[in-house]
Amino acid sequence: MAENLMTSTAIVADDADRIVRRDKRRHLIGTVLRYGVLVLVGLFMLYPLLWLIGASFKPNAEIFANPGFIPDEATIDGYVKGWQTSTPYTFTTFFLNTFSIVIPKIIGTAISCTAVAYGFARFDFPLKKVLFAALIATLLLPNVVTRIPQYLLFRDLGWLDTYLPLWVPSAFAGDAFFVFMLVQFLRAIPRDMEEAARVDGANTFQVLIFIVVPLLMPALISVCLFQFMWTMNDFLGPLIYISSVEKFPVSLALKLSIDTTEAFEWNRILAMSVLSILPALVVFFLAQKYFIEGISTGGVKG
Amino acid sequence: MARLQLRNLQKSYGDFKAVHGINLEVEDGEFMVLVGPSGCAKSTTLRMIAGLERVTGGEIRIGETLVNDKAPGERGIAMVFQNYALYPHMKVRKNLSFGLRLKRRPADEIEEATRDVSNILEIGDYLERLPKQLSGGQAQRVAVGRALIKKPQVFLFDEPLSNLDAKLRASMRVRITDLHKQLKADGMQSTVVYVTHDQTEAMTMGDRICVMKDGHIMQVADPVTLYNRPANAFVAGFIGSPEMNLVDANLKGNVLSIGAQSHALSDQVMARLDQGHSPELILGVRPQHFSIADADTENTFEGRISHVEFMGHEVYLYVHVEGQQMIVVVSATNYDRSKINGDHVRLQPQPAAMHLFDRKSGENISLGHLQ
Amino acid sequence: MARLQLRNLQKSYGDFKAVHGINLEVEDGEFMVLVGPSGCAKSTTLRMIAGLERVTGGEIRIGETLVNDKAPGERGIAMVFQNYALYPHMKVRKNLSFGLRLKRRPADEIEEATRDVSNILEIGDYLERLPKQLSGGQAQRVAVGRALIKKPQVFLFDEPLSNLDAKLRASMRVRITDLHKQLKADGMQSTVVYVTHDQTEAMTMGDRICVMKDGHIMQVADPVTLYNRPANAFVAGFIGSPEMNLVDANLKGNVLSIGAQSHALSDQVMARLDQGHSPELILGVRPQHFSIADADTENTFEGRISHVEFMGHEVYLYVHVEGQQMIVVVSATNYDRSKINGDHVRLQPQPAAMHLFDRKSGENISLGHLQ
Amino acid sequence: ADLRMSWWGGDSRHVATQEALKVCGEKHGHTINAEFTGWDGHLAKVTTQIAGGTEADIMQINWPWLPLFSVNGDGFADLSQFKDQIDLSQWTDDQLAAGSMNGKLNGLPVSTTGRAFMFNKTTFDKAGVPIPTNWDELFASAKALKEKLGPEYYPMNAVRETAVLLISLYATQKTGKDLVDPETMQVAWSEAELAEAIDFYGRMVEEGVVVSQKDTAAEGNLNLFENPKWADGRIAGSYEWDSTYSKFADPLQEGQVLQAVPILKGADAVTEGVYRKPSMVFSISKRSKNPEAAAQILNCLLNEPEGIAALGTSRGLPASKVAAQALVDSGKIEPELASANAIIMAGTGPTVSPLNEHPEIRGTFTDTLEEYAYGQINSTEAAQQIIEEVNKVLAKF
Amino acid sequence: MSGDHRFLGLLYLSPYIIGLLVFTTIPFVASFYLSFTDYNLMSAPIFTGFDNYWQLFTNDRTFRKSLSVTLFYVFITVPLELAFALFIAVILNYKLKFINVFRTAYYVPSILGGSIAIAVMWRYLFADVGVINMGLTAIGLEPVNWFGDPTNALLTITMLRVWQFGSAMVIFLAALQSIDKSLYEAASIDGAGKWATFRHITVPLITPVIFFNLIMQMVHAFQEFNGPYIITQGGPLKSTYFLPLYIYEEAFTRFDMGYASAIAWVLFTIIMILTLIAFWSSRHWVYYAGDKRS
Ligand SMILES: Nc1ncnc2c1ncn2[C@@H]1O[C@H](COP(=O)(O)OP(=O)(O)OP(=O)(O)O)[C@@H](O)[C@H]1O
Ligand SMILES: Nc1ncnc2c1ncn2[C@@H]1O[C@H](COP(=O)(O)OP(=O)(O)OP(=O)(O)O)[C@@H](O)[C@H]1O
Ligand SMILES: [Mg+2]
Ligand SMILES: [Mg+2]
Repeated sequence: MAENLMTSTAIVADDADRIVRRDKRRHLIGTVLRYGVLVLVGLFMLYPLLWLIGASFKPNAEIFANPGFIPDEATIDGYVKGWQTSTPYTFTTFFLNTFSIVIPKIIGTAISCTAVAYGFARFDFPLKKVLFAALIATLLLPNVVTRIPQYLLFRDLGWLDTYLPLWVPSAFAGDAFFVFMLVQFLRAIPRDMEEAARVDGANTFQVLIFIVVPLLMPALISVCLFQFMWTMNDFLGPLIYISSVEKFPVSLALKLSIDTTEAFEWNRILAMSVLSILPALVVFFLAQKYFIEGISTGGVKG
Repeated sequence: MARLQLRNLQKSYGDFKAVHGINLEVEDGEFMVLVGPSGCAKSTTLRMIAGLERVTGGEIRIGETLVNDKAPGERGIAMVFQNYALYPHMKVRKNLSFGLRLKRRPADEIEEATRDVSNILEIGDYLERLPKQLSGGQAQRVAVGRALIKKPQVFLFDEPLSNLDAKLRASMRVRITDLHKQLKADGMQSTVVYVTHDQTEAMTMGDRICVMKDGHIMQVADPVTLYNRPANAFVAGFIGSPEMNLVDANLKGNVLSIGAQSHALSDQVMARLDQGHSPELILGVRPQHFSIADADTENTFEGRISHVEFMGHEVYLYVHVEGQQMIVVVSATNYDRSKINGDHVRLQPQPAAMHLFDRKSGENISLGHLQ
Repeated sequence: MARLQLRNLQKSYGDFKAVHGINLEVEDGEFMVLVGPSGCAKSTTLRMIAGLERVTGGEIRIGETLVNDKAPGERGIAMVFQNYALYPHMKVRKNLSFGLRLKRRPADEIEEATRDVSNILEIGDYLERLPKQLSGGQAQRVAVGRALIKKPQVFLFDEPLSNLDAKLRASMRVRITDLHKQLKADGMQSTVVYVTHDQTEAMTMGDRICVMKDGHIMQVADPVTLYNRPANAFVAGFIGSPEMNLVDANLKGNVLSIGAQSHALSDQVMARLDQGHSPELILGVRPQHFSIADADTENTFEGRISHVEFMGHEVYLYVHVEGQQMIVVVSATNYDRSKINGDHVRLQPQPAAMHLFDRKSGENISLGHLQ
Repeated sequence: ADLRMSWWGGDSRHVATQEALKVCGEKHGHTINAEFTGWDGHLAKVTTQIAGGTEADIMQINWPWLPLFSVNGDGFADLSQFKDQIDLSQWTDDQLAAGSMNGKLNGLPVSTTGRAFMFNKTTFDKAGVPIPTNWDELFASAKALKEKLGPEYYPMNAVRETAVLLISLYATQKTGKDLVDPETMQVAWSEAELAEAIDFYGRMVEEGVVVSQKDTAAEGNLNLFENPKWADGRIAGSYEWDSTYSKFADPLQEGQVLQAVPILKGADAVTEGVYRKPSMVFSISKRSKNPEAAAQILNCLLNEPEGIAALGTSRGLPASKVAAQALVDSGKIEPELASANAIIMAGTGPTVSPLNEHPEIRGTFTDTLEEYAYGQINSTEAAQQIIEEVNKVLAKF
Repeated sequence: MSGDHRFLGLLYLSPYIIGLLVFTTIPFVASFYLSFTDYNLMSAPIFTGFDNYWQLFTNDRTFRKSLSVTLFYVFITVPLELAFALFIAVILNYKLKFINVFRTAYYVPSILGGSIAIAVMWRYLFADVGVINMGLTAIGLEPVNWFGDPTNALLTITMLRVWQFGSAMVIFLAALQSIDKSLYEAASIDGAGKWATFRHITVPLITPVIFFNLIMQMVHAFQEFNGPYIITQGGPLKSTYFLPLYIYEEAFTRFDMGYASAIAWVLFTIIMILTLIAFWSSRHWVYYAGDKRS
């Protein structure tokens, strides 16, 4: 009897072992598969960046002759010369210029869009539907055709050749995209916490600052991220509104040398492209941890 | 200064009428308990008082001020939510002190208040945790703490203790009433509206109890009155544990018949009866007000035991009488263990504790004119 | 086939050890209740059984299978969550039937099961509502329904009734035990692990009760044993309502002294005492096991009433004895209304119901060798 | 006075022009704010500025833009009014006519450019084939290259614009006329003539002289100078602006030589049909507050030694006689560029109308040609369609 | 919130309302007016009534071709991109080692934006002897003429768009963060596998954001300019000549701003109608946890 029991326990233990091992194996296979797919697709995603970086170290003649990543004879010429530019200014100036557009723009966007989205998502008021429709409508018209009237408007405001046209409209929640995005996120967050804060004596503004903003953080971070990236890349806006070379942002300075009707120095341009992408990459890399640590609105566990 | 008045208060969700014009006055410093079955609109009423739910009709006054259109923060209230609603991104300490910080109280006052409250609620160890790192009961206590810390004019509690264990619940119960009394003694006449579905809480904490059903108020009275003189069958059945036995009965003269069994009412009972009542009644007797009688006793009900629950010092007998179930509580020491499932017993009600209700309206017709 | 075994089960959150290697066997078809104060790791234990929390150490077996690494859905369990965790975007009907639909059961079977469950839980009227349109109690019932509908091998309940009103809670209590019995009768030996902090639930529902404290198991026993023969002061204090009075006492010979008062223990009590116990003890007497004695009775404790709670058919007296508080329950009918706050009373404990615990270890030293 | 000047270009042009503005500004006592960008978007920028009345005083304007901005000649200041400031005698009448709209001198040609044939000498040498001097030799060389070196070798390249210009070249050589007849404002070629030219292009594709449109597209519409096939000599020739010689010569692999040759033609050609035009003009805004000052600066840039020296060849070989002479004298001109330019300047042919490069006309031409190349229509239909559409546009002028 | 003043919401909207009045309305109305004029940018616009629209609908082959390829493009790109972005976002939401690196890597294509590198790259990838075709040949398939064939060229542009799924992905990632973890627990106990959880819990709970991405991707696809502009220039045979390209060329190379405005307003109307349909349908499939209880 006792013997029986022993063996059966042994069998059970054996079983357990096997199951544990099987589960471990499955786990391993799953992990390998996951990483495999991630790396493979990731390479496809990264190919252009890698090529770009590689090419920026190639001498001009090699850039198009050799589609590989690794330069045959690496040179940092592109960076050195590119940084100097053909203007009296170096890229330092252009980067500083870019930041003096990006920073007010991001701050303005974050503040105004959050407030407006909060207004749309949490309040009832007259004309709400009309205003929301107007918001969406501004997204839908191709801006090619509003460019000239807008230019005339800013001309009359005396804002030409300043950075104002580039960021002031954003500071007035001009980027409907972001407002709409935050509205959608906000509507997905339950109101309980806000109600508790109201009872705690917070007015709607305090609720916004202390409750809504923290809960909205992952979305807000993406808004800032997008605004950063898109402003860094924006070429047409500065092209039209900024005439003085000393006020050029990086995006414009980058294309300064590209005259397709003439020969130009590819490696300088590529080198500067790499540098212009760098801030965006770094910012994204740093910001995305907030997506992991993002505050779950799930609240309390049981 | 913190009398709370509800006048013809109404609330509809679309077509669904959740609150049907209720009237309630809570005196300054009074501890009012709202009880009622699930879904009877206790929370809805409380949320309207808090200003979280728009009023469909009627008035809410705190002090003498009409607050219908005031923001929650301006009503001088604090509230404990049924589902906690802790701020998920703040540590417990910040959750507690948020209200005070909004009022820009000095740091040391906040510090002290936080310490006091966390001592009272035994959450001092969790001050640096996030809500998601708390157990259900711990979270609930933090929610209570968040209200206590503010010492408001009117406290609103929505089942604040439902997730605490018995021991803690008992001590919290005493603490909340003590706190209330202390505030009262300090001249800060804090009014309390307390929603619960717990008998014990309702009976022990409330100065008065408001029993609700389907968005109507059934009775408002102090605990003793409510227990001894329920205004209708609903209240009678709702208050008391185990619940009062309510069985259909017919009255002819002084003979009360339940199914095939009949029972002569004593003169004492007959004297209490309203005039002109219908013969179709409901008899109500609390489980504690039966005694188990010998086979030859008169005026008893005979039934069969279907289920026995052992409750420590008491035993609950579930007895089938003429197809209707009654519960009888007997002391464990008196309990004759030979009485088990299937046995027949005779139940003798105490005449003084018999209630009779009109079967249609549910009105209690046996209150007499004593009051 | 659904015996549940926990072997040296452990759980740490970072440095914080929530569960300290517990061992527990729940027999096939058994109804096991976990009780304990808030934060004692009841939920954590349950969540490990469910597979929602990774085990830090030890084993969980369901049937004979080691399930440590199995997905929750593969363990043959169903669970009711403390905070409901209803799917907010699904109507009640879909919430209920989600598990069955995942298993691709035929539509009419799902339809029928939903109807059955919603009848049992009285939620038929809300089938087309979203969770946020439900009251707290309604939501809780849906959560229970979602588990019931699956008829799993092991049911896990995390305080499923804590948000229900007394009446509904009582009927749900009976329904869940009935359901359990019925399943058992049908040969589907459903094992249940039920977390609660409600005395009544624990005592009436559990085949056995497991009392926990700070991640340790204090005692596992059936309700009667637990009530009558608590293994230690913690269990004694935890089980029973109002809680057992536990007062510090010293024993010299057969003379028990509490502060300045002394009390000679009867031989019957002395006979039960373990050998070689320390003189520093805790005396435990349940509130129901006192009687109020006349002034000239011997071997009583004298004290002053500090607070009186009227509880319907019972009255709770809070009595200060030598600076320690005791609660005494007297029947409302026996209660002499002249005894009010400030009055002095003499309390006489029933010798058979006296417990003595070691003050250091908390062990019950008065169990004798009867068992 | 305070002036502004805007232009597009690459690095060397930016450096040179800024320097020139500095010296000229100092010389005449003006300060000139330089506003320059790359090529991309410059048209949109200038357009917006002109629409908003905020354009610079001096503008570098692409020659084909003249009819866009100034149909009636009143889009820019009429430079003939500034005879006192500008020495117009440095340009030929032809050149001035090319810078005029509706008889008003809207822009001063900065340089003259034209399409020239360039061949990769190395490839031809490797195959032992002589560099072609007429169409027949070109066709013959295609066969020879493929035989000697492999089927992926082509002696010529023709996509989009280049294809259009090759067809135009053939038609002009055949008829002696430019696409636009300035008298009637109609297409000068008959349908048959144009169809024949298109067929000529068709034959080039068929016989492997040039890569077909579809195959070029398949390669990803690479610019020729980005194309590895050009870099390693598999495409061994093209028909490009003389001024872009370096752009095409630079990417070639070490040791390969690119050589510009006189314009190819057929036996029955009535003219060389050189496609020659001002590459760009300098214009003065009609809204300029100081047009005289602007004119002084213009003259300095184009005709005065300081400006000439500073600008050098950053905009190709100057059209201004004195400038051209000065640069030749100072030996600043690269020999290859000089020889390519010499071929263009020596070439004969009818005057080229700026309307050739009117976006709608060029667009119609390329689109129709694409349909032809994809076999959707035949050469007659294509010719018919082109003439019809182009006439429609010409009717507006 | 209830109890607050009726106009309080407008206070929060005030920046937007000011911006709308000052910066948006005028250009908007102006472009609408211009669509009824003949405006060559140099001289004042001349009012011509419905001429532009008449011309557009009766007599413009290019418009018809352009409209049809645009619609085709939108209808294949949007679902593809959304599905891809969501799929990757879910994978990248796992707590894996180095996940930061992967997230960044997957976002890279979006950072590159309209940069020249993209044009160059894309040509390398899809060229007749490019990486993709090499891959196809390696697994024994025929190489494809990606840019030369009209249909394929459209697909290639589509792939370029889908490849830049980063911004949609980031938005999905942010949304995934806000899902209550206990719902996943409940689902796992209900026996839901990965797919069922995704299908029945994840997707419904992020419908507000799916909806948002749907609208935005649709709008963006309708306004696609960069891809065809830098890679195919609208060709071959106008197979990638989307309306925005047409509008741009009308406005800035043919200088017919009136006509460009008319096309833009037609495009606007089309997107508007589709957006309205989407909003209307959203009532049936989008779940907002934060909306009022009724
Ligand atoms: N948004 C809503 N839409 C429709 N009905 C609702 C809504 N909110 C609540 N109800 C209904 O109103 C009634 C009252 O709900 P309430 O939450 O006040 O009940 P309660 O008394 O607090 O119940 P419990 O004790 O279960 O918490 C219930 O029937 C509930 O279903
Ligand atoms: N994620 C976590 N991180 C740190 N500590 C935790 C975490 N989750 C739970 N705890 C702690 O573990 C202990 C056990 O928690 P558990 O939720 O199991 O308690 P419980 O017995 O269910 O209590 P209650 O009756 O209040 O629900 C508590 O002290 C709790 O604070
Ligand atoms: Mg409620
Ligand atoms: Mg718990």
